[in-house]
Amino acid sequence: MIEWVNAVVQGILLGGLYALFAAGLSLIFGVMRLVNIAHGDLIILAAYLGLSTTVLLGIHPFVALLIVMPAMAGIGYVLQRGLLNRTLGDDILPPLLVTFGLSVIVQNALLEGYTADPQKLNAGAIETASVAVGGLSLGILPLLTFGMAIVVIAGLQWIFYSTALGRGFRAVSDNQDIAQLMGLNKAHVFGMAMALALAVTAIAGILLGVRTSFDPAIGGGRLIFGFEAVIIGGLGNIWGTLAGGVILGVAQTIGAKIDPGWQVLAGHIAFLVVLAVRPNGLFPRVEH
Amino acid sequence: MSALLSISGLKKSFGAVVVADDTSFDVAQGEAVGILGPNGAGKTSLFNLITGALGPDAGQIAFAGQDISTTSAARRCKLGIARSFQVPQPFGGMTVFENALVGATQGAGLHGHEAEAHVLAVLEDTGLLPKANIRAGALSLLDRKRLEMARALAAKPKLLLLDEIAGGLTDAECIALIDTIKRVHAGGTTIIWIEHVVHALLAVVERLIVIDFGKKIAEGPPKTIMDSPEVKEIYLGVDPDV
Amino acid sequence: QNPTIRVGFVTPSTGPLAGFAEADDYILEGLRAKFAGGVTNNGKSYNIEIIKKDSQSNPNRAAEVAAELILSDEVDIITAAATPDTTNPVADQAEINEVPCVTTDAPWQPYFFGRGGNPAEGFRYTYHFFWGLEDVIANFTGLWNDAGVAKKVGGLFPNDADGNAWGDPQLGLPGPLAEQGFELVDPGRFQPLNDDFSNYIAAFKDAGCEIVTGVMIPPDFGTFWSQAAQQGFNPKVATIGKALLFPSAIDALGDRGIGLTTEIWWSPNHPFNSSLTGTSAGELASGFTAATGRPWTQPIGFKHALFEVVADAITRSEDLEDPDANAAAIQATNMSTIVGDVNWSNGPVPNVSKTPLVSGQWQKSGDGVELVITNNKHAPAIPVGGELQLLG
Amino acid sequence: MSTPAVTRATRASRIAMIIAALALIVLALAPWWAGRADLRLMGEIFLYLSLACLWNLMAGYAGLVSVGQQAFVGFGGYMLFALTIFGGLHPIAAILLAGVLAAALSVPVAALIFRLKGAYFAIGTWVVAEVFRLTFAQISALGGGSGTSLPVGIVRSLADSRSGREALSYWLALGAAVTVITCVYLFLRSRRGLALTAIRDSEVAASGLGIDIWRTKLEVYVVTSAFTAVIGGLLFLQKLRISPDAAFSVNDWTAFVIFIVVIGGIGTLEGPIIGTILFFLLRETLADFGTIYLMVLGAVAIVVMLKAPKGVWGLVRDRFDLELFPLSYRVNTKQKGD
Amino acid sequence: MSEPLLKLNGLDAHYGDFQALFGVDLELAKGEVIAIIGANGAGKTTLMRSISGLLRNAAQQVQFNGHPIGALRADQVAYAGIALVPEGRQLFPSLSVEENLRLGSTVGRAGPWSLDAVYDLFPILKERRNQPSTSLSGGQQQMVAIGRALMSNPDLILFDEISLGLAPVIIKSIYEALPNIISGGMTAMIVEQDITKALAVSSRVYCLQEGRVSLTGRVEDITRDQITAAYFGVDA
Ligand SMILES: Nc1ncnc2c1ncn2[C@@H]1O[C@H](COP(=O)(O)OP(=O)(O)OP(=O)(O)O)[C@@H](O)[C@H]1O
Ligand SMILES: Nc1ncnc2c1ncn2[C@@H]1O[C@H](COP(=O)(O)OP(=O)(O)OP(=O)(O)O)[C@@H](O)[C@H]1O
Ligand SMILES: [Mg+2]
Ligand SMILES: [Mg+2]
Repeated sequence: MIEWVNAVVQGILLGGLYALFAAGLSLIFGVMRLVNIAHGDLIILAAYLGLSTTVLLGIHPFVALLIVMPAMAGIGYVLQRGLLNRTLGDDILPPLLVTFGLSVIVQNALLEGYTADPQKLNAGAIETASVAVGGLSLGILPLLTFGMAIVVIAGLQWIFYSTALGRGFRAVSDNQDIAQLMGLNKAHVFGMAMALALAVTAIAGILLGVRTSFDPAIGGGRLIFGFEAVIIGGLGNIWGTLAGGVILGVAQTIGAKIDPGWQVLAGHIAFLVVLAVRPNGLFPRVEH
Repeated sequence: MSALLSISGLKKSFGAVVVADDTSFDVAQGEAVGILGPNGAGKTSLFNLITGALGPDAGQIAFAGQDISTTSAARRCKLGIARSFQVPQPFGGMTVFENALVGATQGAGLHGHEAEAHVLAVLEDTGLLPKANIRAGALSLLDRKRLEMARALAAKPKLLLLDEIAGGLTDAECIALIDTIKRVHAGGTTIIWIEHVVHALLAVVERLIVIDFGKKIAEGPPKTIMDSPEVKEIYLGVDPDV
Repeated sequence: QNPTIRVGFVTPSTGPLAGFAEADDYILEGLRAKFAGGVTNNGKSYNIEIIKKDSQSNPNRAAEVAAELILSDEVDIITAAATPDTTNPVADQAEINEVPCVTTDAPWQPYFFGRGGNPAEGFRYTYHFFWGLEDVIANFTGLWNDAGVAKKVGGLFPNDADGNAWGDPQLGLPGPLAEQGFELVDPGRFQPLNDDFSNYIAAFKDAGCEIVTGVMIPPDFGTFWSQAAQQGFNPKVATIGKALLFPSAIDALGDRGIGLTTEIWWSPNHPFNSSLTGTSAGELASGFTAATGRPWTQPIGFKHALFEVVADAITRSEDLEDPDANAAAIQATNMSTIVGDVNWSNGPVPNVSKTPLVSGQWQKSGDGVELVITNNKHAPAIPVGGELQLLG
Repeated sequence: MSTPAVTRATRASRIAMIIAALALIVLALAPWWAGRADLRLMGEIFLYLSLACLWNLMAGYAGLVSVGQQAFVGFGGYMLFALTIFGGLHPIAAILLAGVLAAALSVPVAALIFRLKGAYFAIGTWVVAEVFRLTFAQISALGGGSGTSLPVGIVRSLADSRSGREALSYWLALGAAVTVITCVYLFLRSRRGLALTAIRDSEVAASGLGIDIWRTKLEVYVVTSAFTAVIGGLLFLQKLRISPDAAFSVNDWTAFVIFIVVIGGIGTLEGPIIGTILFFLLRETLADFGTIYLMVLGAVAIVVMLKAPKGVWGLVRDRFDLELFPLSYRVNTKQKGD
Repeated sequence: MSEPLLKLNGLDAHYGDFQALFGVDLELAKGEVIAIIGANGAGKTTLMRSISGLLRNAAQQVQFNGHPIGALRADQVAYAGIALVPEGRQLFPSLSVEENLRLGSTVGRAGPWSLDAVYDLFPILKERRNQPSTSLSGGQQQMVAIGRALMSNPDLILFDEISLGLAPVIIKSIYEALPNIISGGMTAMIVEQDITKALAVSSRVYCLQEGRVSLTGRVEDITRDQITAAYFGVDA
């Protein structure tokens, strides 16, 4: 019994990480319907930026966030205005192909710059610390990750629903033309959305890098989990994305409990089952 | 004589917007019926319900004695219902000829030369033959509307639904259009026509139905309807005495 | 002008396996210098041209470039190294296209049985030298016996070529471990790049394992190792194949990399010399460090040995124009290389020649870490460098 | 007045057909004039060309933007291995049977993923392909995650001599490409093809004109899946070794194929042909540069998408109003000299 | 007459291959209200979209306050002082009533219109301020759309079919509010199918037919028959 509880709890915590992978995707998917194939590689890019900062400045990875987050946000803004804005439209192919190209470029540039050696961010004792809760031993780091996911999602929720910027996001995603009429420059609004998304990516990247080793090639595997969490949760619903991440995480740990070979498979199957029952995800934003 | 199209208790709403409010009426084989109503009254939605582009919330639609309320749009076309779209929906990447050929081969189920000959005849009839090789995406609005009708006719319908095809025509063009529709009608095709260009409508139809907020508010011979003060007020939006 | 013998070389220069190819350029440079004067065969001098192609760590691509080497570069001999994912596709192409092939850096069982090899027949053109799972097992159990801890072993085997071979009930670890009185807890095969090992950890804790073993890629081990600590699982010995080969991987683990144990196929302390250059293992390793500023890694020796074998076969072939003669020359190899003896006449199965294997531990040395040989029972010629220390 | 005539072929298309026929004869004779390497490369090109044409049919005509076609490439590959090793079938029979099985399998898959639209559909197909990959990774008889090789005996059953095998393998690839292009062409020329093109341009109008959209797309999906599996079988007959990662590689079997179709010109028959040629030109000149090659590929994808969203053939067609495959109809009304 | 506030010089507009406007010339003086009429598809909406920047043109084709604005983006045009009440209301469904209104003040121009002023004009909106905008009736939505445009304190306000799809009684109330809005010296351009209503509030009229101006003049100088002719191209 306790093993199953353990599996579920660990799954929930794992879901926090997936929700972090997905939060940025969810934001840009929700605001501009952009399917960003490069998202996984951008997470890894953030991890490498974290690595360089920690190595160069000798600071703790969490402190490095103060540098990596603005850096990623800047990259996001430039990327969106310089490149991705030109691919937006009804056709999903241009963004798909352009972000695929971007993904290949980021991945190989990282390979050139950092080689394929696995790297890890060293966060010190926190990595292995744990607390005992009712017979379960829970890692501080996964708890922190989950807490971070909640904070990030609550933060995005706040920005989205209680600030002028968020009003701009929602307006532009509802109707680009009319939002333009209100004086919102959609290119800038999209740039801000991508900046915010990549700032979140920075958090995801650093936490990933602390949790496990990374190399330039592992982005793709993270991407699909992110997409699944977004879609399970429902397009444009940020709390739904957290729920999606948790469902994915729990499905994986339960699957692994039955047979480790089914871990990832169980996550995918949970995704397909959700879609078979609710093609728009569990909590889709109410459509007009 | 039994009705070709029989609608009873049809209901449909989008949230708070009611587009069909317990609508019932019959259209007899060979009849030509006009539909009037203010913008947003639910006229186009009614066509969408009849053709199957929309599913009703309640009520029945029967065609040629068969209940088609849940039949797919494609099937309904094959049974003999074809329409023109108010906002033209040309197959933009195809030529005018190919657009109409879709109607002939898919809707009417014609093959090979038979289909081509039928399409040429329809294009001739609707005055589009000179533009047969032009990409539909490059047509002007008027030609797009003509194409809407041509495509519907190419499907050899028993019931033809026309949605605002006369708007913006010059006098001569309008007369030609009326001519064409009369010919189609004389050929035995049943017609329901939504039109704001009332004089064109009156030249063809034998009966008028007026709807507002999804409700049928008047039905009868054109003359009676047009003279009714209620219709003048609601539809023409002018005081009856102007 | 001397005629040229072309040697193809498929290696994962990029991708997750790129660590294995780190020393390629250094080794090839040395060899090209050596081969500059030509190699003599039947009294005639030949140039050797080595054509390197990148497999991108992708078995598909490995097969593709192997085919390219064979068909468009028309190589006379093809070579490949680094895990069954690289060696097997290349060997398969060679076998079917009838080109002699020498490979290394992959345990022989996944190489031989993974390619559907039949011990009664063997292969006609493809040859492999490395150690096998029986060596890993003997070394690992040797280590564990030295450690004197409870004989309960948690097994971490991924669902990849190596993991399936190591975990195979007949050919892999389970049988021999049972015979030697170890109880193996093996929850099953995980997909590589796993995010969560909670279930393994729970199972190992439940069974009271004091040893963990397996064969994993570094990211997976990193994830497992932190989660184990978080979830209160602290084995006394952790002996893992593949993940702990490279100093960079250990560096990435920080302090928790100290004390981990692994198999050692080659080290600067191996008492062997190159048949080509006469360099000793130590000289080769320090040469690499001097040239690149990076610490030595195990594949260096094997990469060098690969070309020792090829060069040796070229000198002995009866007719360098004839693939069958070249294959026969490889088959007849009997030489000492920088990784030990290579001789295909006394392998466990046809086409396989075994090299010695020892095991050891990553220990602190100054402010870095160093891989120290602690158990040499199965290759006593290789000196031990220290004693096994228990974890934590 | 004489009745106008309806024709489909144009001068350009007739010339193109003659050139194509001649080229085909030359290509069919390749085993006698080309080297082994060229033969193999051309074989691979033909197989990629086939994949590109099939993906183009789905995405460019039926609007089904799938990033999961590797599911069927891998399935076809695995069926080749399973049916020859365990079923004792001749490889060619196994590949054909793989196509049939893929068609059967694609129906329930379609029932699931056709519920999704646009980007959801794309990601759904990707997940399905991952499910295929992970499922095949669980089948230990086929080597699980490590994969398996095609026994030499089975390869030899194709032909006794090496050159015989190479020629056969080449002809199979050429035959596959010719079959796929011909089938796609004939399909698009048929009433069904007209229906499919109509769906691409306007689904509402298409269904109003009697086209069953769901069924038409399903047909395309099933047929494409079957062909894709056959191509997958042929690809792995060349590679001789299969593993889940190789068989279900999203990069190799879908991303590159999308790249080919989009740079060539999606929604045209000519596009995939041009795209395949460009892709292989790039690959053959740059592949030895490893990371640089891939970065260039990424950059080309981005630049083409931004500068010529309709691809290279789109540029050519807009400029010269060319059509090499006569799909469209021309009405010739100029009977009298006006 | 002083320099017109808005001047169109041979404005052309295209949707891809399709040309929707052909050389439209138009002038609008400060404080003036004009009506644009025409049949379905005549190009009225297109004209509004061109002025407001949703369709980009050559810079000189649209002049505002003497500046060429034809090539500006819609958000830049909004900052310059032009607001559009779009056809079919087009509120932002994810925003509440008040958020929709607030969005209107993004450009931050100074002037008489504020949230309170709009609530004074349409008191019902104050009651519904926190509701999702889609839950309002069509007429109330139209009020939000008008309020949203006013919030930017524009120099020129464009109304596209404000009575479209509204019940007569609601149309009546909107038209009752209209003089309050434009009496403050605001310049306005009204597109309206209902000719009577349009003419009642404007001083001059332009009639479009198939993308061309087919009739223009002062309201009092134009006869019904002229309008019908210009509308349909028929000599009635
Ligand atoms: N798919 C839909 N979703 C939500 N609302 C809709 C939808 N289709 C139509 N409506 C609404 O239903 C109402 C009736 O629309 P419909 O198109 O039937 O009007 P109509 O009578 O044809 O008007 P017009 O004369 O302007 O063409 C309108 O308010 C419209 O906004
Ligand atoms: N996005 C578009 N793409 C292509 N053509 C368009 C587009 N929008 C409008 N059109 C065409 O431009 C022409 C003018 O349209 P516009 O909407 O300006 O007319 P309107 O006078 O506002 O008509 P209505 O009274 O129906 O609102 C029409 O022929 C229409 O079909
Ligand atoms: Mg309508
Ligand atoms: Mg309009």
